[in-house]
Amino acid sequence: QQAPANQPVRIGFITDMSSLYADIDGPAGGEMVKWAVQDFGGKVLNRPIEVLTADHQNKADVASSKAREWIDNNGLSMLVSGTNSGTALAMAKVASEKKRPFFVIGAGSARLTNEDCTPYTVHYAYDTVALAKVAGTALVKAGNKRWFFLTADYAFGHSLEGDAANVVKANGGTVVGTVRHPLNASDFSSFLLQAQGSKADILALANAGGDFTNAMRAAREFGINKSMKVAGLLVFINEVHSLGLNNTEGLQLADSWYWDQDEASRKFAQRFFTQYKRMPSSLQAADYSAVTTYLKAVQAAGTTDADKVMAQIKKAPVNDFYTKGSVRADGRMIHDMSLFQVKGQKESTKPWDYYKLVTKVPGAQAFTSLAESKCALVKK
Amino acid sequence: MLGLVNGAFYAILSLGLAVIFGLLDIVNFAHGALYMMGAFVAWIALDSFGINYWLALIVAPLVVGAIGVLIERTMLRRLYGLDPLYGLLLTFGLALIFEGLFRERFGVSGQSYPVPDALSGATNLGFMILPNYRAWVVLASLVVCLGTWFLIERTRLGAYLRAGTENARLVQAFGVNVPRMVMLTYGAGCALAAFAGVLAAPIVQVTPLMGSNLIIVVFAVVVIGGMGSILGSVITGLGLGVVEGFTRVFYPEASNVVVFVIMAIVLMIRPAGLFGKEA
Amino acid sequence: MANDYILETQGLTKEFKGFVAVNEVDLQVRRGDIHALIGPNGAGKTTYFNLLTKFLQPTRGRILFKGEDITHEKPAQTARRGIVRSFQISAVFPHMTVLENVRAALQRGLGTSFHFWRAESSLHPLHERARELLVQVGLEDFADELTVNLPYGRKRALELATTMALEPELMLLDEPTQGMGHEDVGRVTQLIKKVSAGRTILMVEHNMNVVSSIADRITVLQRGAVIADGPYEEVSRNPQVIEAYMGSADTELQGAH
Amino acid sequence: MAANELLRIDNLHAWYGESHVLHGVNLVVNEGEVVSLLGRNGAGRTTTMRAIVGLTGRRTGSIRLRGQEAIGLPPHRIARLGVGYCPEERGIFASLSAQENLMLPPAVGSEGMSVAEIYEMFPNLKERANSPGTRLSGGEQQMLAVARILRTGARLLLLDEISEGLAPVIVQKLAETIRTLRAKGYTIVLVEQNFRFAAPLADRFYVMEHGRIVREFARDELLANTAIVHEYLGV
Amino acid sequence: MGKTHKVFGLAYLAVAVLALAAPFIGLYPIFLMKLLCFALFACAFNLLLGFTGLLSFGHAAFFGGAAYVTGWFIRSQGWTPEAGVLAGMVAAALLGALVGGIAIRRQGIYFAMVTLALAQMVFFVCLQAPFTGGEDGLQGVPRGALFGLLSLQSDLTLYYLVLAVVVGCFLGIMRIVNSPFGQVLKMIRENEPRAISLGYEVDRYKLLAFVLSAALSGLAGALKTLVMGFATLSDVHWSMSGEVILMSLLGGVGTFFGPVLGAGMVIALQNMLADKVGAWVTVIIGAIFVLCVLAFRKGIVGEWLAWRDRRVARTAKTGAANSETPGPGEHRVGVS
Ligand SMILES: Nc1ncnc2c1ncn2[C@@H]1O[C@H](COP(=O)(O)OP(=O)(O)OP(=O)(O)O)[C@@H](O)[C@H]1O
Ligand SMILES: Nc1ncnc2c1ncn2[C@@H]1O[C@H](COP(=O)(O)OP(=O)(O)OP(=O)(O)O)[C@@H](O)[C@H]1O
Ligand SMILES: [Mg+2]
Ligand SMILES: [Mg+2]
Repeated sequence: QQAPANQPVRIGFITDMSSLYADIDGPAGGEMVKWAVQDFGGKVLNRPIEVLTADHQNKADVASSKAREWIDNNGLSMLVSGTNSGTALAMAKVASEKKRPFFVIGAGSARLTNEDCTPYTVHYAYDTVALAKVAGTALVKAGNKRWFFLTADYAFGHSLEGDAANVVKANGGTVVGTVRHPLNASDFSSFLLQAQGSKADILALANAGGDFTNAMRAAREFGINKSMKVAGLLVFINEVHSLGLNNTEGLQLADSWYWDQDEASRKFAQRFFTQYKRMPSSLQAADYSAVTTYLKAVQAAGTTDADKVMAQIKKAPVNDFYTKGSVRADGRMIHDMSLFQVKGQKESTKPWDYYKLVTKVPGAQAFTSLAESKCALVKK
Repeated sequence: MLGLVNGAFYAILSLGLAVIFGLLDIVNFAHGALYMMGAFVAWIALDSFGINYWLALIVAPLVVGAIGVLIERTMLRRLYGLDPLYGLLLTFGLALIFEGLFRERFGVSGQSYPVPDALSGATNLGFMILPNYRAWVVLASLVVCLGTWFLIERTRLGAYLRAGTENARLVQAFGVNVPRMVMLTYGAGCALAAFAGVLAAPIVQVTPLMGSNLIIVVFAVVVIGGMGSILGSVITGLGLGVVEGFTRVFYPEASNVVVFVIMAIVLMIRPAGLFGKEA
Repeated sequence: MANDYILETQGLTKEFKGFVAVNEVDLQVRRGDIHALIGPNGAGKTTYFNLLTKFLQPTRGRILFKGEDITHEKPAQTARRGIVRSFQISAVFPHMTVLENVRAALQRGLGTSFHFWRAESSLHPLHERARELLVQVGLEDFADELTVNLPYGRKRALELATTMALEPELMLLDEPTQGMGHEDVGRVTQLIKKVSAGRTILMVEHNMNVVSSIADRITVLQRGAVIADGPYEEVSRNPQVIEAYMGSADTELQGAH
Repeated sequence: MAANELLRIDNLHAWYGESHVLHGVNLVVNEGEVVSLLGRNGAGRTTTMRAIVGLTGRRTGSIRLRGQEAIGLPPHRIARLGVGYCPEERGIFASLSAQENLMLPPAVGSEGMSVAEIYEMFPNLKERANSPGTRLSGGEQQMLAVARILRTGARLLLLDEISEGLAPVIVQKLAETIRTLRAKGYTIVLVEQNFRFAAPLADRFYVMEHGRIVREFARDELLANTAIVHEYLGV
Repeated sequence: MGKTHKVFGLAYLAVAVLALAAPFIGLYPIFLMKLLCFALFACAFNLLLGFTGLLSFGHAAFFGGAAYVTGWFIRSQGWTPEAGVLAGMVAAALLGALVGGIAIRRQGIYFAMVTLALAQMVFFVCLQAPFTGGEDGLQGVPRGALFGLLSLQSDLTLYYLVLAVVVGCFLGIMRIVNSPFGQVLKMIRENEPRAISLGYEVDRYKLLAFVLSAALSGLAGALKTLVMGFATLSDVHWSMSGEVILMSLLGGVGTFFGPVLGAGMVIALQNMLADKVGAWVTVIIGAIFVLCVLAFRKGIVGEWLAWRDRRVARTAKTGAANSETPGPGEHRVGVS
């Protein structure tokens, strides 16, 4: 893969642009990749940078064939994966086979840096284990000992629930009940009545997307958010926005980034807002950050050669508006995570003023430790 | 009891499907999308024009009904006399289009529609808390279902419609303006879907996907009830809602498939569905 | 004794929600006969046929075919036993050629109908027989025509050819000449006569010319019950039959068809 | 003559899909007349009737009902000009009871027969009134199909093979009915395979062959035309 | 008809040469394999819709079900690829017997909806069953070596293997349609009561057709797992059933080559739309559906055949060409 000096450096971004996850990442995520390139000067090592984007429509086969095609036919240098773990895992396979740095942003499956880790994968923003751990640790420490889980009944929900429950127990809390609901259950009332009877401190929602929003609404309708705190284990700001503060007030959630967390973030967010009339999600911020990180590494390594760039990425710490952290040997990027609480209508003073920080959890505690990792790369 | 609310939605939606199928021989795959549009119209009406819930309950079915009329006039009309499967495929395509357009315009996380003031709050029934709004949903849907049933089974219009299903040309040759009747019927079926959508808006998040998540279950309901049987779809809708509600309490893992299991069993015992006429 | 009768029903009854369409019918069809079943509209003739071919389940009674009780068999089973009917309303495979229509009936005899790995040409040996049958009903010139394009009368003839292809021992014909022009009626009547050689035919027919010219025996049904049974001359003079079916003026009846 | 011309067809062509079935039919039916269309199977008689009520595919030419051009009208408008059509295949609706079938066609004229009269004429129908339409016997369905349009008050009746499948007694009754209708001033176009049924009823005959009218004669010319009838009908 | 026969022979020859040479003219082996798998899937589906007259709205269950079974056997049980693929196919056939057994009792639209609902059940099972990996999918299925001997690691080797299997199946389907069994299917499609009265137990024929179609769909899914290395939920999702309908419809229901063409177009379109239009994909796919149903009911191949028939009819002046014959297939060419 000795690219001629004038060949552009091509960066590919594949995500769900049209379906379930199009809001939290989607086309705007692709735009962030382009911004990152622009802000970097549009060039690296004196070669122009090109961005390719594609919509995998949540189909793993589309994602992996697109990735393959780009790498083989377009000489792609690096690939960014947006949402959906199934597609990310499929692309990881391709990227490692073809030796291309592969940044995963939107997909949450911890398998990417455990069973299915590769030397070229960087899992950048978050994973579901971290979300569960952050929410679990922080909330139990704050005195919420009794937990009730409302879990989406499939692998994803189970692992969210399992990870959180482990943390809750490890920190001295108890799980007083669990109820599993099917995917796309539009009616949550019977589940919530069970939760209500449990007298728990925390109602933890181990689900995502439409299931989360509908559960949240029903929780409010049945007045559950008055008798217990509700914690969302995988929630993005777009969902809070669409539910509105009256439905979500008091909701506890973990995330890697919030637009209003500091000056640099606000600046980025403002720019996003002018274009999209909404605030960026943590994933969109991470898309920007990841590409910048990659470009810096290429610059520093003086080559696009994957192995050298990967070595550089794992060596140099990340420090930008998105986060401060570093990429570990298994590909996991370790950085601080935050627990937020959704503000009440009255507290919210400006558009999209939704979260207040409850606590920050240092990266070392938030993510699975290297010792626990199931990644073959770090197993001795 | 809780299942009744979902049952109420199943009932109205399957009723609309049954009306359209029973009378026009079209499996209206776009039904879920129309339901979704009903909810969105209500939301847009509130958000952009300040039209309140009660008015939306009338406006949205009208708007969506009009869209239905348009669909019938421009597209479905060309398919009469062909295999009804084409109607299914056409409406399937339409469903994709509608869903795509709304996704493009409103994103997937959707919007929330507030519960109308008059119906907010809840009544404590002693053994459980029943939000007032849910009680209203059940009531409203029952009234609508019974009204529709009466119209079709007990009036002359109904007879035209049923005859029109079998041999539209002949009924027309008797002097009935069948094309217009069919068009209005389709519109009415769509309006029913929209009505359900408005009813649902304050309960669930209004998202472009809300229809496609529901529609397959509703299909199963219609099959169990006996396709085209108006009464069958209403009773089965409510009944299944309750059964599903119970499964959620006692064996939640199965609540997703319980409807399909019931369907399989019913079909083995009564191939025409519970209320269907033997072919 | 029993072998004289190819078909026998004992107390055969069919009720529809309290309405008795076929009422305690004891009927015996002698082997080799052309046996006509007549009766006013709604007498239960088609229903009786439906019972024989298992399209309907009898409420009571027994059906014996060649002395064996077949009351509870499935439709396809009775067909394979050699009881085959033609429909009152024409039944053909519209988008197959005339020849293929006939072949469809012959094919079952080969026993290869589940053989999805065999070539279609394995059916070609049947063509010869199929053409013979078409010649018999006068359709030989239409062998390669698509069946939809045939006029009604010819479709009926085709249906007859298809039915004959099954080599039925007992053929049930429900109004075989309905909707045919006079020429066709004559031809089909002769045809029925011709194919009756070696088999038994039970037919429903309103055309008295046809009945009187070929039927060996006639049974008259009224309101589901047998009111007369015997040769044409005898039955046609039965006052009850005249009143219920043939109408007042016998001469005009002859003229009506 | 032109004054009481109820139906005039000029140069009527009709198609089913691609196949051209009628090749320029010309005929006239006067008010109060019974006209019979004769022809072999497939001659195009049914198609002529279907073309009149607008049930064929494409059609061209001219169909005038009481002087009004109907060729461009949709079927329901034609029916409302007072045309009642009894189709060859009967068109009984399975999902409607016999009674509902009977009551189905809307009135298009004011002098339709009453239900009581109809039940008197066809007692079977009364007995089976609540059965689903297609559960009636073949003959009962035929009666129902005829009865159905007698109720509507249509003054022009197009009857296609109505004696088909009926017991001789009923056929006689039908013949009487047609005479009565004629006496009441109805205009009837009769398509019959059963020439002996039509012969004594019709005032005039048209003979069709290959989608064209090839012959026309009045009842009193019948004897003189036996040869022709034989030739065209094989009677 | 001899001339058209020859034209078809030539066309098939051209396609065959193209297929053999494809990897060398810059086409992507993986993409081609995927295309072949879907072509097989569409043909299998069409066996049911086009040649039996049954619209199944649940074929994803067989495709995806087999994909998972194959993946699981190969990855977790260490089976060889051919054994894994066979297992997937058998599983699909059994599932087909089950679903078919229930659905066959109803006809037309009902049949479609029953299959849809039952397939939805399969989807939920796949979603919740532990071995499928839920929304992550069953990933990292190795290709292994055929019979433990011939390594399939090379895309090219696998390509020719898949090509051989798919072509074999294609010929198999042609044979099925033109077999005595196929004739019975045709009768059933044309006039079911009549077929019964001729002594055919139609339900058993339909069931066999259903099982054959399910098995071949399963084979397609199994091959896909082998090619791509994973099976995911989208393989069993009902939108996959919709896609295969679209393929058949677009190419031409009831023709042999139509579904192949349709599959090619849909897959190519998906791939193309992926980087061009973003959120508009569903809208475009939906619009194609609508367009097909309204304007190209016979599909591309079907319309072409109809056009050719019309032209032949016109030149022969037989006049009676019946344009409403649904999808006059090439299969009629060989008949007489
Ligand atoms: N499935 C059914 N349900 C209810 N009634 C039925 C059913 N089938 C037939 N009947 C009734 O049973 C009676 C006998 O019908 P059948 O069709 O046997 O008469 P038929 O003798 O064949 O008369 P035709 O000569 O008019 O054909 C009729 O009155 C009919 O209405
Ligand atoms: N729906 C149709 N599609 C195509 N061709 C048709 C259709 N109906 C009738 N035909 C053809 O049109 C011609 C005239 O048919 P028509 O039914 O008008 O004849 P008819 O004189 O009424 O004869 P019959 O005694 O058979 O009823 C026939 O050749 C027939 O095959
Ligand atoms: Mg009868
Ligand atoms: Mg006719």
